[in-house]
Amino acid sequence: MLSLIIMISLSVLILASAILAVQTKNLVVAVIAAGLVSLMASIGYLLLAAPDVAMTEAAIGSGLSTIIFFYVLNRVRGRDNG
Amino acid sequence: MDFGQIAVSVGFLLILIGVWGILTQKNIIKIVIGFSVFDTGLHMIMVGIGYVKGGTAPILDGAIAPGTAPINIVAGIVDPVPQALVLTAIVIGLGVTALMLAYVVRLYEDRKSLDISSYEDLKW
Amino acid sequence: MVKKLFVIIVLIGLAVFFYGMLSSFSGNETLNMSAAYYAENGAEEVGAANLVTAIVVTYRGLDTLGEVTILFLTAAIAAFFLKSKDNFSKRKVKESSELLKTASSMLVPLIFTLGIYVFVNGHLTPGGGFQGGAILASGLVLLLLSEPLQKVNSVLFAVVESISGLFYVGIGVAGIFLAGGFLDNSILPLGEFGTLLSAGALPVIYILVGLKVGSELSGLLTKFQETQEEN
Amino acid sequence: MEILPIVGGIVSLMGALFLLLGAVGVLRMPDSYNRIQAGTKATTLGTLLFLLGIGIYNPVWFPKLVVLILFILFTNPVSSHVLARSAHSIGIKLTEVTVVDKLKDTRGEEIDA
Repeated sequence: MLSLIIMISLSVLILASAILAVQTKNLVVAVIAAGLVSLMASIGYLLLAAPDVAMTEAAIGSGLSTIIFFYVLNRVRGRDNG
Repeated sequence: MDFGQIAVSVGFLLILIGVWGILTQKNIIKIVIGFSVFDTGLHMIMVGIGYVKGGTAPILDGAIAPGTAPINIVAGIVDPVPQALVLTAIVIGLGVTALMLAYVVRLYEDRKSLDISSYEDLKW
Repeated sequence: MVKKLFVIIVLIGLAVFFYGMLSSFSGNETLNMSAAYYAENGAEEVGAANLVTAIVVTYRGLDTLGEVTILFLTAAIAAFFLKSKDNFSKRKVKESSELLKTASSMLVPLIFTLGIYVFVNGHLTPGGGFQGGAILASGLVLLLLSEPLQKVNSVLFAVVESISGLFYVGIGVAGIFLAGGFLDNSILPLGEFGTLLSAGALPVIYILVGLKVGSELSGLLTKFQETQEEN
Repeated sequence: MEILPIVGGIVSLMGALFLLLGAVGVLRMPDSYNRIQAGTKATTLGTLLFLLGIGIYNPVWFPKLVVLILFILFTNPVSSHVLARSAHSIGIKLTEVTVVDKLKDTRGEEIDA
């Protein structure tokens, strides 16, 4: 029962940060929210009994891809943040 | 409601959010972010489909020698095949995201703009 | 506005489609046939405690080969697109603090050790080549962030990547002649179940995959970092 | 009734309490530097106690948990140091009740010299 509550609140958090990632005007906030979606999805994989997938998602989805997004943002920074 | 159903429905909603972002956003980087949200949704659906009620991770203990008590193993673990597929899909997802971002850098070098509506060479 | 209407129609169509799929899905009680086969015979045939590893490396090994090929291709195309034009002037990079430099010189070897541990033990514990490679690449990210002016030797990544790819295919072909088929892991003795030196050639293949993925991701990150410097 | 699980549970609960206090601190502190401080000190101690509690609960895992604790002890302060330093260098304002800003002073001396 406790794990069901954790899973449901995790789902709500995932959906909220996904909407934030897609809709916010600030690109930095959007990239961080996309990383947050991946991070919480990796906790979800752990609850779904998939530790291998959780490790991969935590290292790649929320680590490396966020870094790549930030390199690109730094490259194109300062023009239009719309 | 079990975990599998929750994960599958969250995955479908994430795909809808991602498509919404891809179709409505003007900034190219926001479109790439939409793709990455879409990716995460697909992975959640695949892992959720493989979940079995009350199953543990598909890792056998050293105590269970091969050949003994196979019925026990089958009853106790979740489906390992979708997990193996998602493992490769995540890595490919990073490669594809990096490729899209390389295109973004290249387009920005050309036109100095991130707005998708300023690239209308093929518009008719 | 026609476009907004179109977006709404597409989203509603997708939602109806997904609802239909979701309402017919009602959780699994038991494994399906192929998964049950892998669960019953995986430990015996492959000798790996982690069934996901057994599937990734042996049963679906060809898919993994295609996957690392795709990763190589995307890294190569990204490097091609990021090749900068000739007018570059060095961006001013602020020197990072003493604390960060010391800590990163202490932490990077630890992170590399963790990555190597993860992909050497891939057949026993959660983890494996992909995770270990990603951890190696994130150690490189720490190095790049703490000393942004340092030039990373990208030839090394290319050499490691090519050699490990060559040996990966070589072990796969050796499986055709010495054992049951391409990428069959029983070219080496299976050994005792649950120990480090078991599961035949599976740890060797996963170490090669780990090195290949790690060097590919590192090359990709280095390319993005270099473009950023030449702004 | 064994004593080890109870002790481990109590230590873990104390760790969870520190994590909660850290979260409250992040909500209540006035500016980002104070938030970083609250979010680092309390959560470092909380995580350490939590892992220690798990190690007492199940002594088989203790060596791995020691490695984890060392890793957190290395990484957590360094990451918060870098965060605070870069926040200072992009010019995020301090709260108005601040009395001393040593980083700004040293930077000013560097410019003068």
